[in-house]
Amino acid sequence: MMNDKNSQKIVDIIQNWARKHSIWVLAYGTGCGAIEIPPTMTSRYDAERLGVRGAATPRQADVLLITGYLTVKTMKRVIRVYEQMQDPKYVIGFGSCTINGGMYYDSYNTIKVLDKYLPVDVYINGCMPRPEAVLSGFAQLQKRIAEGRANGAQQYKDNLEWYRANQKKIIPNWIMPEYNW
Amino acid sequence: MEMIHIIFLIFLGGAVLTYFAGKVSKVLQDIFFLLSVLVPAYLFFANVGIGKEVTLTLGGITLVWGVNHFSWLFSLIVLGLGSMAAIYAIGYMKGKERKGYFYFNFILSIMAMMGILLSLDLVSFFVFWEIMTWSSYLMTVYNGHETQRIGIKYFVFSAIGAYAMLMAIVIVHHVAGSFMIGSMINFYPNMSLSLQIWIPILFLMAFGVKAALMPLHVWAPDAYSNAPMAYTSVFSGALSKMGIYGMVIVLVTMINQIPQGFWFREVIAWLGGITAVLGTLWAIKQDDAKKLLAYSSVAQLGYIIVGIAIGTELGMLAGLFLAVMHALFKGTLFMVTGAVEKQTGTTNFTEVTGLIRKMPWTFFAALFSIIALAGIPPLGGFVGKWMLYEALITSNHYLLVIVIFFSSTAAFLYCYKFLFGFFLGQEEKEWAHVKEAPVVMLVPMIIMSVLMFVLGTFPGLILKPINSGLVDLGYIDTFKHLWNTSIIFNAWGDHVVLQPILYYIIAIFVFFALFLTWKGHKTTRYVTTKDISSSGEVPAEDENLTFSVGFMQPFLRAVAPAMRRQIDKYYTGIADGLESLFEFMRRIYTGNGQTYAVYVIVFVVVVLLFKSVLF
Amino acid sequence: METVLMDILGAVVTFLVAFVVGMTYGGLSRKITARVQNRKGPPWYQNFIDAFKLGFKKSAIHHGVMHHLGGAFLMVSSVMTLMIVPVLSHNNWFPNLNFQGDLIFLLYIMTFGPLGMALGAGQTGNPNSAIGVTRGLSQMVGFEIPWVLALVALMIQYHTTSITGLMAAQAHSGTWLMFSSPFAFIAAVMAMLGMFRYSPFDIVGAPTELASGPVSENGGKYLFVMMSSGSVFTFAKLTLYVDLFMGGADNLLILLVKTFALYLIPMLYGMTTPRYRTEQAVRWFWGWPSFFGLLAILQAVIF
Amino acid sequence: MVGTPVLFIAIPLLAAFLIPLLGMIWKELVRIVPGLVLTYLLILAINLLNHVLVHGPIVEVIAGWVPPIGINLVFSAFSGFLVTLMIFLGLLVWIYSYRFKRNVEYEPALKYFLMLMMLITGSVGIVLTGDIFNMFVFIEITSISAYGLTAFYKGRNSAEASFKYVMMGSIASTFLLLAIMIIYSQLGTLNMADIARKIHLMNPTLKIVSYIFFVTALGIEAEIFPLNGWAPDAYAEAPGPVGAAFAGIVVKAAVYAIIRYTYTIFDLSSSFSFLIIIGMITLIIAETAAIRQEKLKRMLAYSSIGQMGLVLVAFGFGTKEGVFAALFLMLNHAIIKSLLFFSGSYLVYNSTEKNIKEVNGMSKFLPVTSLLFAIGAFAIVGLPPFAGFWSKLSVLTAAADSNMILIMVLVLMVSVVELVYYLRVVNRIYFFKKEADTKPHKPTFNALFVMLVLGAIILLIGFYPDAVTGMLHKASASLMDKGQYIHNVLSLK
Repeated sequence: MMNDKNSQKIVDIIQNWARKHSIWVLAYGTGCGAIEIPPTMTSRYDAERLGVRGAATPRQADVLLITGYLTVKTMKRVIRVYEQMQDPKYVIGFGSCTINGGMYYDSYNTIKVLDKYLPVDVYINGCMPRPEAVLSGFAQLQKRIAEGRANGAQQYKDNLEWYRANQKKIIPNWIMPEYNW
Repeated sequence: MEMIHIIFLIFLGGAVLTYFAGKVSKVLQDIFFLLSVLVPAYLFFANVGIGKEVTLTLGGITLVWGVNHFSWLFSLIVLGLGSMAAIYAIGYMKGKERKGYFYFNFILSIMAMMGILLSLDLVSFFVFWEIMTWSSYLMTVYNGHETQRIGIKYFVFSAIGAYAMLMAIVIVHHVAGSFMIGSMINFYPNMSLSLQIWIPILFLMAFGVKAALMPLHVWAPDAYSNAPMAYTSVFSGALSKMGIYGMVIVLVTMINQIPQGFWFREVIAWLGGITAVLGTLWAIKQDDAKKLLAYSSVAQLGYIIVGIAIGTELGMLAGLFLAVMHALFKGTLFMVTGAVEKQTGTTNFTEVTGLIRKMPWTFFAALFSIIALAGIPPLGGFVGKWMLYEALITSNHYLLVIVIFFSSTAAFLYCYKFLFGFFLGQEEKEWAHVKEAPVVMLVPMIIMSVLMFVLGTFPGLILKPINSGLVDLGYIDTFKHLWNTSIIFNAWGDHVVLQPILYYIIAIFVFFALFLTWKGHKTTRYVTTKDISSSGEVPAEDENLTFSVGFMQPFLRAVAPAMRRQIDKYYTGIADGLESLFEFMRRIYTGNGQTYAVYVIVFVVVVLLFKSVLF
Repeated sequence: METVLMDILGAVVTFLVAFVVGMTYGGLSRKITARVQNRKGPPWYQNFIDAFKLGFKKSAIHHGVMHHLGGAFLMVSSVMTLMIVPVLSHNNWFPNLNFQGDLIFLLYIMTFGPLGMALGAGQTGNPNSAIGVTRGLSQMVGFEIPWVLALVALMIQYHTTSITGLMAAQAHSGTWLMFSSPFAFIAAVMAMLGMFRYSPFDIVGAPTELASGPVSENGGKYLFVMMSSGSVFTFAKLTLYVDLFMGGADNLLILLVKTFALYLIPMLYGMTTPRYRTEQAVRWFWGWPSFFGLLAILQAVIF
Repeated sequence: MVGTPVLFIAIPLLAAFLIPLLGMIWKELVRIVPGLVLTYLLILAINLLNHVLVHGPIVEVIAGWVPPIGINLVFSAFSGFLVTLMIFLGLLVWIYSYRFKRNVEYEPALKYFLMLMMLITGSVGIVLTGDIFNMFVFIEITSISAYGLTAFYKGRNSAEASFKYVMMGSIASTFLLLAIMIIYSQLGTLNMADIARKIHLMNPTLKIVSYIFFVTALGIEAEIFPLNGWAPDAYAEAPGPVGAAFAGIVVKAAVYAIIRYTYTIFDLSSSFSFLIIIGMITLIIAETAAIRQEKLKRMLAYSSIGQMGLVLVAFGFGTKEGVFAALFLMLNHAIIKSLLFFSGSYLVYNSTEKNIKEVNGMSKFLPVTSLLFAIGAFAIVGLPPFAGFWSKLSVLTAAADSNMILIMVLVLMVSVVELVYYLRVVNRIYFFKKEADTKPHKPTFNALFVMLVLGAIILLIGFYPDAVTGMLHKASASLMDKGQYIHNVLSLK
């Protein structure tokens, strides 16, 4: 018989393998980047061969895909959607806007650094990133999952107060339910 | 003094006493009410032997009352459901006005139904029939002003039916020389052909009205939905069965004796089928629980009528079993509606939502009855539906079985609508204060739910009495060696064995319920219905996202052509036409003395002119 | 005790077979769809991965007890169907409940699950779920008509309402019912299109319009149970069709060939047709499929 | 032997003339004396009826002139039953109006009771007499007092109603006299039994003509369509108890006369079907006209007319069952319609229009009166277990036994119409909100007592019809036995 630790390890490997090959994406079409999602999914690039597939609601999704710049107005919804997703869950920041604001770096109305508000696991660089870049981003996420390093959700839980403080700075009327995972 | 007389005296005295006890004390009134329903029920089942007959002579007419297996079965429905509804009514009527009125009519209705079942002669049958009609009519108009049209509609239809029956009764008395039901049946083969056809038609008019057979059903939805719910459970569950009871007697004992009987039964079966379809479609459209259940009652009665009209052993068993089941589940459902009405003050699906966590026991009862209504195993409704289909298929009613199947599949839509409308959906702040119904209302509902469950696996418990009743009516003993309490057979020998099915269902359900609940696997947790994934938006406290207006609209669009015409409209047209005719009649009396004098002269002249014709 | 253990063994083995076959068929369908669309597509075992991933999700939420048990209701329906339907002919498989129920029972037990599931979906309070449920139930009323017409035609032709009886009739006459009662077969297959909810009858769970409808609030192991139930149900239904119309199967391989051949029909039909609105779908079922059903009854009555 | 039939005429007539004189002594005597008289007569009538039921009819000769020359009174089971019923109703009307008129001055009260006594005298006389000219006199007495009672309120409307009644009544007298003349010219006798014995000697055409004239004249009093134009107005404008007296006493007497002519005197075989035809027409027209009425008493009047039509239909069957049914109907109608008039007049007591609308929501204010009205309505429609059911059942049984299916169908259809308009009123009483600002008037003690007695009788007959059926059977047998009647009258020495 294996001891608990070893068996846990094996279970982890199997689980991570399954998670890695089945990525259900909730594409939050916030910005212009959403236009890159259809080519990624359809015949030419066919993300489904990697196990990537669209999910209809946050309850079913594994990955929150923030496609492009995020305005203050949509921020609240994005946070809500993220919090409604089931563990384990990952966030992919898509395009330069999510990294540093990109071409909206001096806009009064957009989020510059997504990582301050949501725990981003993988960034996809570019403005716009082409479908090849998106696929590579997914591949990167898969790699991190397999290695067990895609633990953004844990990070969010651990540093919830910090995230909350940042979020509340942006959103003036905070009426969201408490995050109680 | 015979026991049957004592029972009726208790009913009658109890009704009057209960009415006046209200002037003394409310509690005393409740106690009297319960006693005057439960004591006769006990006395009947404990002391009245099957086959017993007692007589009473009134106005030169011998009234004979007695019990046979067949009427015993219906007595079971009436007194069983009546007792349950009586207990329920104590809770339901608490704090309502006109309690004495309600109790009085309730007891009289029960008495009248028992009277109908026990009558062996046509006069007392008719007397009790009319008492039943007016006591239920008084219940229909219990809610006052707005219901008066509805009440009159009900009473007019009942009266037309009852008078048709009265006509048949006196004709039978004329030709057979006796008011006894038995002698009517014995004499039937000797009647002339036109009487052989007309007598059953006249009787069926009366029974068809009570059993809400299309096209005589238009009173039913309104009347059912406007009576107090505690009574409607009896109204729909038991009172409508009186029509079935009469129909069985007419169809089996009379019509089967003549060659034209086949067409009779076909026509009635088809009418029953159409009733079922129309009732179902209109039920789907309703937004009010009472109306929905009322139309659903019409549809369910349609199934029962189909079962008894096709007239094979299996069909009769199916029809009568469904009658028992319908009493159980529709009684419970009306009780559920009453409980919701009492706790929230409304029965409209667009207003009430999400009561499941507030009224869990009521939901439990509603769930069981809905499953039974939909005919889904392992509850009792399935057994009835199964036998009905098998009876239809094995007796070569290929198209009728499709009609019935369509209606009972479409019934899922309103079944779901009922459960969803009241209990599921978002939990609203407006209904946060709602409490579970009082225990006295819950107990009857739960008892009946459990009964439905038991009958689903052991239908033989009730099929045996039904079988004895059918044997009394002259059927061969269907309860052959193969049948036992939990196996049902069709005419081709195919069967369903209910007991292992129940075990499998329970095993599978429990296994997966455990799997879903088992914390060791992965955790699940409860979140409120406000926490739903609606595009990341957080619904406000008083915001109701429940989908309840225009429910089932796609389906209704698909069947819209069938629902374009309402039979009710035709009747209203006839009634309006008659009213104008009456207005014309009224104008004959002009109020002018000269005209009247002219009338006299005209009368004399006309009579003199035509005296050779007249004299 | 021995028989009870045998029963449990039979049920478990049948369930596992059905689960594996159903999941594989699901994966194959995705693969074939991808190939038709000139994609590479996921591997054939993709559905297993998806299911296990859902099972491995660390958490899941529910909105109350009916929602919590919705999956269990669904499972009762699909597993009971599986238990009633004879997997292989000539007693080559565990008997399960093959001789305890008949076709009418089957028709009703098949609706048990969707209704229980609908209750669960209703309790979520998500309007999309309720809308999806109404669409699903409406479509069910639609396809039940040709389906029942076909079944009634079979029943009256062979004077039996049990599946084993119909299988015996085919074995006796030597021809498959799909040849001896072709109209019934056509009607039943057309009804099957609705049963499998592939396009054009997939408005029930329209992903973008309704956020997947009835299942929109289900994630994690709830979705896992529902997915497994769907796979089992797929297998059970296909087996039923094979038993009824294609003379059953003597061993698993023949069964797989026959069921897969049948399974291709709704799959391929779906690829070529756009989605119907609910009332269009309902009317479609009451059009030609029901006409063929009536022809089947006519044939059964005349011959 | 406690008394003789002549007392039924002599005593009330005497009382009627004495009332003004007694009123000079003590005003209250005007109210008390009629009651004493009627009580005595009722006791007498019941005693006589008991005697007659056992021993056969009593025939009394007035002033020693033996029939066929003299006038005779016949107190048979049939006429005795009607006399008892009328006097009983008269007594109830008296009890009811004793305090009903308390706000009425001395003089109107005097006239009221005087005319009431005259009315009873006349009606009882019609029933008892064995002489057609004597009957004419009694009809005149009845009519004149009825005109007076109709005009009791002295308003414009009541005067108009009374005038119509007078007009129609005079036409009736004319025809009656014509008919009597024809008979006398042909047969030379006025005694009913004698006429009956000799009727076959008459010229057939004249026989028919005289019969038609009789029916026309009596039909006016008996409210047969189309001769009943006066009735709705008279009922509506006369005081409530007078309406009850009309329905229960006057009309019954007129119907009696028609029946006597048809059954005993004339031997026309087709007169029965004639009765059925006019009865059916009356029934249908009256009941259908009733449904659209706006005034309560008018509605009751039409209902009354319709019931009379039904009575004629039942008599028209010409069988023993038919007569039994008709008598049962007359009994029930007298009781129930009186109850309806009594209670109905309190339901619309203080309103000027007496519209049906005014009864809305009265059950809150007048619970007992409303309940009794409802019982009356249910009973007259013929719902079991009230009295009306048994009579309706017997009518239908009689119709079936005469093979008159069409009549049954029509009667039952009309019953549905009747049901509808009574239900509408009952619904208004119980389930509508009171709109009118008129104050409900509490019934006086004696009025309530009368209504309760009538309600109790309705329930008694409903639950135990045997209480009256034995008597009715004997009464109908006595009417059917024409030869016995002739023999009884003419064998007197």
